Amino acid sequence: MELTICIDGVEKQLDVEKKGDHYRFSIDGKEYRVSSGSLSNGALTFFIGNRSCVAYFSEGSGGRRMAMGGRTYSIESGENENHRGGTGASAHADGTVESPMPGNIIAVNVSEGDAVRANQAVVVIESMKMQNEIAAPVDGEIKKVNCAVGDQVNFGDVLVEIEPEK
Amino acid sequence: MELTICIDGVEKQLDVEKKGDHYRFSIDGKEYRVSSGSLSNGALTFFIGNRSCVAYFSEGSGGRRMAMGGRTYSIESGENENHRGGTGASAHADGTVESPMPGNIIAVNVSEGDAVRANQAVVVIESMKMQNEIAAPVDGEIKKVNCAVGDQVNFGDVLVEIEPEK
Amino acid sequence: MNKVLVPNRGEIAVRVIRACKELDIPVVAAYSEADIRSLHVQLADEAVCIGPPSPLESYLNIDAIVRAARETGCDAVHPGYGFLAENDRFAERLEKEGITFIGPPSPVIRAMGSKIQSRAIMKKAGIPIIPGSLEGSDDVDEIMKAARKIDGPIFLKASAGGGGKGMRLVLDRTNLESLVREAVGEARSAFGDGTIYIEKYIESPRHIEFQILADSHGSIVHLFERECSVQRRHQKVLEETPSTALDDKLRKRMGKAAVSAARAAGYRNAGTVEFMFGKNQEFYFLEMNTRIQVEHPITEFTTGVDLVKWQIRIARGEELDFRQEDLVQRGHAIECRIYAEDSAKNFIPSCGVITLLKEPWGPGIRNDSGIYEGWEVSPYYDPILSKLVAYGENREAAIKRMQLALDSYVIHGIETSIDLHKRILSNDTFIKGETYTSFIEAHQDEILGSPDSVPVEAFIAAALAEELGGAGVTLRNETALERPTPWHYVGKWEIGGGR
Amino acid sequence: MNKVLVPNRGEIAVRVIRACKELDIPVVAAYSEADIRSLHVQLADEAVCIGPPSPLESYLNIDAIVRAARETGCDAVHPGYGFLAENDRFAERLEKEGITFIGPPSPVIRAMGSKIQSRAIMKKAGIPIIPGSLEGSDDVDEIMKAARKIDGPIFLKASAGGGGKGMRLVLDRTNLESLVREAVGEARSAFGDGTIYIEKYIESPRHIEFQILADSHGSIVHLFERECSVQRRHQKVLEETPSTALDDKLRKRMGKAAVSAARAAGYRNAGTVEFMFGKNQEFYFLEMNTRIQVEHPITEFTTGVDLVKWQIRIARGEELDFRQEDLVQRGHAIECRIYAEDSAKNFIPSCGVITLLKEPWGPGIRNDSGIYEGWEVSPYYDPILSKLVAYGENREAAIKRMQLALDSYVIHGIETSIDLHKRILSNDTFIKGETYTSFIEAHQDEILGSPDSVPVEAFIAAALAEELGGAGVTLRNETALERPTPWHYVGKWEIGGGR
Repeated sequence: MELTICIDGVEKQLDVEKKGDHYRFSIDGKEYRVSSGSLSNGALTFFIGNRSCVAYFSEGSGGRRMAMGGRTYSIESGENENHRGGTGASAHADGTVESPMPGNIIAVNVSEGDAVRANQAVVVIESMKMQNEIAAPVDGEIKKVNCAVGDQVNFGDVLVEIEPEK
Repeated sequence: MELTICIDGVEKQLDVEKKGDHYRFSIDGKEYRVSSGSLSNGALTFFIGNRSCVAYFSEGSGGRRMAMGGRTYSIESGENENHRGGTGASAHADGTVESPMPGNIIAVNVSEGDAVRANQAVVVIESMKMQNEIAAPVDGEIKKVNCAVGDQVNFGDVLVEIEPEK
Repeated sequence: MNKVLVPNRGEIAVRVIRACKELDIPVVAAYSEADIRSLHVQLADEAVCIGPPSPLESYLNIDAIVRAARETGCDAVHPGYGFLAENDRFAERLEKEGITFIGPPSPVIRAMGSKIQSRAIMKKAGIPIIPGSLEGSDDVDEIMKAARKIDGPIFLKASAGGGGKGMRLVLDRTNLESLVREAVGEARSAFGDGTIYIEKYIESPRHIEFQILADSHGSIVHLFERECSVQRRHQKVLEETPSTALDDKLRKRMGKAAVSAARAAGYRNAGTVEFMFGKNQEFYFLEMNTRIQVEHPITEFTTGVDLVKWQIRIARGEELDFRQEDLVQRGHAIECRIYAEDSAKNFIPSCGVITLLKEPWGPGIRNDSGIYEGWEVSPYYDPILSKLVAYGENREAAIKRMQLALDSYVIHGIETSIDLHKRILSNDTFIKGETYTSFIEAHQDEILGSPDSVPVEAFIAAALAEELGGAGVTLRNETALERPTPWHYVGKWEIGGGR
Repeated sequence: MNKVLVPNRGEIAVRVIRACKELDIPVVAAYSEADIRSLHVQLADEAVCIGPPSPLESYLNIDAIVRAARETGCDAVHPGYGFLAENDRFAERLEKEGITFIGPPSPVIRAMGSKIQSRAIMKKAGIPIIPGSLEGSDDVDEIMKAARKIDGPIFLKASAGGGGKGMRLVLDRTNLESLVREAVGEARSAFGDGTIYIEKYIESPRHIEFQILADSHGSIVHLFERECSVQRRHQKVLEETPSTALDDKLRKRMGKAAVSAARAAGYRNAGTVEFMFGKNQEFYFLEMNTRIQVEHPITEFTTGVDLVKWQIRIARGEELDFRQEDLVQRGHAIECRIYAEDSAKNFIPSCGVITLLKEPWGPGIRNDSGIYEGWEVSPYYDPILSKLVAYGENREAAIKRMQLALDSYVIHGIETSIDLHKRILSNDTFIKGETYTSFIEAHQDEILGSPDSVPVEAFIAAALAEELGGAGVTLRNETALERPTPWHYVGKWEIGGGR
C-alpha cells in the first residue's frame, strides 16, 4: 500500500506491507519493521524494530497535532491540497491581514488609500499584556481598514485589506 | 425535583430547585446554593456557595466511581436495588465464594462434604507475589469445589460453593 | 492570621494557595470572571469573584479586593507577583483597613519603587550603584549637562517606567541631543512623565540578583544568588542558581551588599536585590523587588528553604529560625518559564483551549503550573503557563534533566516557548555558562531558526494514526474538551457563573 | 560503559532508565510479554522481550537476560531491586560474561545473603549483633541447648528464608520444645532446609537503616538513616528520614557502625545496613541489602545526592567526589508506597485497568511512578504502583505536604493503599513519631476501620453528574481505555507483540 503523509508541510511517500504479525514500511529507500501498534485514549504506542515509540494526537481549531519525541507536529491529511506551513499564520499573499491572536487594538497606523510596504506595521494589538505589531504581508495600497483603536478582535478577524502592487 | 442518590451504600434524598442562574439543593433539612456547573473531559466543576468543587468520574468493571476531595466513592444508580457496599466483595451470603482477584491457586483446604465455619480459609490464591487466604462467608457444608492447585483464576470466578447451615 | 485572600491568578496563585494550606490557614481566591474555571480557584478553600476579565476591573481593582477580603473574613492578603504586588497604595490601604499585607511596609515599597529614591538610599548605605545622574529631569539641557559628567557610552532611562519605553543607548555622542529629546517625548507619552535619568552603559552585563528574607525582629539573611541574564523582550526566560560568574569570595561580597541594601531600605519579608554585573566582575545595585519573584523555586531547591511559607510566617510575626551561617547552597537548579507564545514568530502571544497536556515529572523535577487539560488560555493576562524547574547535583546534571523534562512536556492547542528553551539549553555558549543579557539576541539564528527536519518515526506514527486507523482512530478533539461541554445543562449553569 | 540493560519493571525500571539517560548512556528495557505497554518500555531507548509474564520465565531467567544483553550490545546491567538484584549467581554469571553488574561483587552478595555468614562477619568487625546463636541447626536438641544460653524472650528464625515462615516468638519457655519442632518442620517444608537460629527478642523495636555508598577506590560514606518501622505483612509501607528516635550523637555512632559494616563486608556500590533499634537506644545489625532500596528517594531529598546515578558512576570506576564531612541532612522527607491493594480487606492485591489517574505534583513532591491512565495492572508482579515522596523543612511540614498530596492522588479502576497512608499520617501516635514495627497492627482499628461518612458535597456532585447530566454526561469509561481499543487494526497488531 502506498501512502502520502504530510507533516509540517513536508510530504513523504510511504510504502506499507503487512507481514504476518508486523508491518514493513519503506521510506526513502529504507525499510522499517513496525509492530505491536496500539491506540488508546489518544495515545499511539508501537515499535520500530527494538524501539518503543509513543505519539499523542489532538485536534483543535489550529488543526491536527501530533506530539512525539519531544516535538509537536502539524499533520495534514493526504487529501488536503492546502498545506499549512505551520501555525499562527496571519497574513495571506493576497493582502488580507488577519489577527493572529485575540486582543485589543491599541494603534492603527494606516488609512484607506495609504501606500504600504511589506513588513511595515499596520496595526498594534495588545494581548496577554504585550504589544504586538502586525505587519503588511505585501507592498500595496490599503483598500480597507476594518478595525479601530479600542476594538476587541479575535483570532482570524480581518484587520486590514491591501491591494497588492502588480 | 426529588432525587435519590446512593453513594457507598448510603442513600440520600435531595431536593433540587432551579433558581435563575443557580440551583438550590435541600439535603437533610439544610440548603445549598449550587452554581456554575461545567462538565468537561470527565471532570465536573461547580460551586457550593463560595467553594469551587471538582469531581472526576470513571466507569470500569468495578462500577461507577467518583473522586472528590481526596476520596473515591462508588456511585450506584437510583434504579439499582442491589447496592454494593464497597468494592472487591468476594463472598455472598448464599455461600458462593468468588475469587476477589486474578491469580494462581496454591492451596485448596477443603473437599466436598467438609463442614466449614465462617472466616475459615478455604482456598489460598497467589497474586502479585502475595498469598491470600480466601475465607468461607458462612458456616455450612462444602457443596462443590471448582478449583485445584495450579489453576489460574480470574476476578469473579466461583471457587467454592457452600451450603449454608440453616 | 486567620484567613488569607489571594487576589492573583495562574501558577503563583496556585503556589501561594498551597503554602497557606500547608500552614493550615484557610485561603480564598479572589478571581476575575475569566478565571472561574482556573486551577487556583479550584484549589482554594473559597473563591470570590472580584470583577470582569480586564485587570483594571478585577486584579487591579483595590476597592473590589478590599471588599472581597471583608466579605470572606480575610485578615491577610498575599499579592503574589505582578498586579498589585508592588503597589504601595494597595499596601497602604490594607494597612489602614487593618488587614495584613504579606510583604514589606508600604513606605518601603514606595521608596524602592522609585529608581531615583532607591538609588539614593543605596548610595548613602555604601552599596555600589551604576554611575549616572541620581536625579532625573525632563529638561533637555539639564539632561545634556548630566550626561557630560559621565565618560563613555550611557543609557537614557525613564524614571517612571520600564519595558524599554523612553530608553536609549548612547554609544556615540554626536546625536545626543536628538536622542534625549526622543526619550523625553516617549516617556511623557507612555507614562505621563518625561523624567529621564542617565546611567553608565555596562558592557556585556549579566543580571544577577540575591534573595533576601528579613523578619520583623531585625534578622536579615540572603539566600544566595540567581542568574537571570537570559531574557527576551526585557523579560526573563530562564534562570539558574548558582551563577557561573561568581566564585565564593564574590558571592560573599555581593550577599553582604544585598543584606546591607535590605537593611538600608528598612526591609521586611521576602525581597530581591537585583545587581548589574559587569565584565570585570564589578557589580551595581539595579533595583529591589519588593515581592516574591517568579524564579523563587530555584532558590528553594538549592537552599531547602520554603520562601512563600516564610513570607506568611514573617507576616504573622515569626522569627527566622536559621542564621546566615546555617544556609548552604547545594547543587544546581534551573527554571524555564513556559510562555504561551510563538517564540519563533517574534514571541507573539498564543491563546486557546489546551487540547492535550502531558506534564514533566520525576526526580529533581518541579513544575509550578497554573493550567490543566481542557482549560482555556485567555488573552487578558500574562502569557506564563508554568515554571519548569530542574535540580541536579551540578549544572551539567541540571541541564540534562531539564532537557529530558522539556522533551516530555506536551502542550497542544496553543503555541509555547518549550522549543525555545530546548534550543537555549543545547546552545554551546549557554552550556559554557556565558550568559549575558544579550544572549538570545546574539544567538537568535540558532535559537529561533527553523526546526530540524521531520524524523521518519513521525511519518510512521502519522501513517498509523491517519491511514490505518481510519475512522476508528480515537483522536482527542476540542469538541469534547470545549466549554460549554456536551452536557445539556451547562449553558444554563454558566449563567451568572462569574458573579 | 556503553549501554545498560535493565531487566526489571515498574517504577524502579523507570527510575534507572532516567538515570542512564541523564548520564547519556543508552539504555535497554528487558521486559516480559505482560509489560509490552509498560511505561519503562516506552521510556527506554530500546526494548527487548525476555519471555512470558511469569517471573521465572522472564525477570528471573538469567539465560534470557544474558542473551538479551548480548543481542542488544549491552556491557552493563542494572538489576533494580527485587527479582535478581540480590542473586549472587546472576552477578557471578555477568562477571564471567564480562558484563558489568551495577552492584557489589558476587561474593559480597553471597556473604550478605546468608544471615549466619553476615552476622559472623559483623561480629568479628565489632558491630553489635542481636544476641543469639550464630550457627543454626536443624536438630531440636541443639537448638534447645542454644536457646538456654540466652535470657528472656527469644525468636526462632529460619536460616534459609523470610516472610514469617519458620518464625516463632517464644515469650514463655514452658512449651519451647514443641515450638522448636514446629519451626524446624515449617522451615523444612517452606525452604527445603530446616535450619533454625535463635535471636534475642527486642521489645518495641524500630527498623532503622543507613544508606551506604562505597566506590572502588576505598572510599565509603554513609548518607544517614531511614526510619522504616511502619510495616504491614513484614513489608515497609511508609519510610521517613531523619528518624524521630535518633539524636546527633546516636546518629553519628550508628553511621560509623554502618560504614564499618560495609568495610568489613568488602562492600562496593550502593547498599543499606539495616539495624534493629530497641527501646533503650540499643541497636543491632540485622542485615545488609546489597542493592538500591525502594525508599532511596527520601535520602536523595535530604542529602541532595543522586544515589542511582552514583550506582552507575561507581560501577564505571568513578571516585566519590565528596567526603563524609561534606554530607549534611537537610529537612525531612517521607515516602508512601502506593500499593495496588485493598488495604481495608486484609491488603488483598487488586488489579485491572487504570481508568482514571491524577498524580500529585507541586513544590517538594516527587512521585516515582510506573503507571499511566489506560494501563493495566497485571497479577504477575509486586503490587507497587508508585512511591510518593514529600519533602519539607521539618517533619511537620513534610507530613502536611504528604497529606495534601495524597488528597490529590486519584486512581480509579483498582483499589490502592492511598487511604491507608492518609490514616497513618493523621494518627496521633505517628505524628508523635512513636513508630515501632508493630505500629499498623497496634492501631489497626483506627487505620483500617470504616471510612468517615459521605459528605454532602459528594451527593451534590453525584446528583449533578447522574441526574442532571443524563445521557449527556461524558463519563470516562473503560471501553475507551481498554486494550484492544476501538481502533480496527489493533487486534492484528497485537499478534506476536510480546516477542
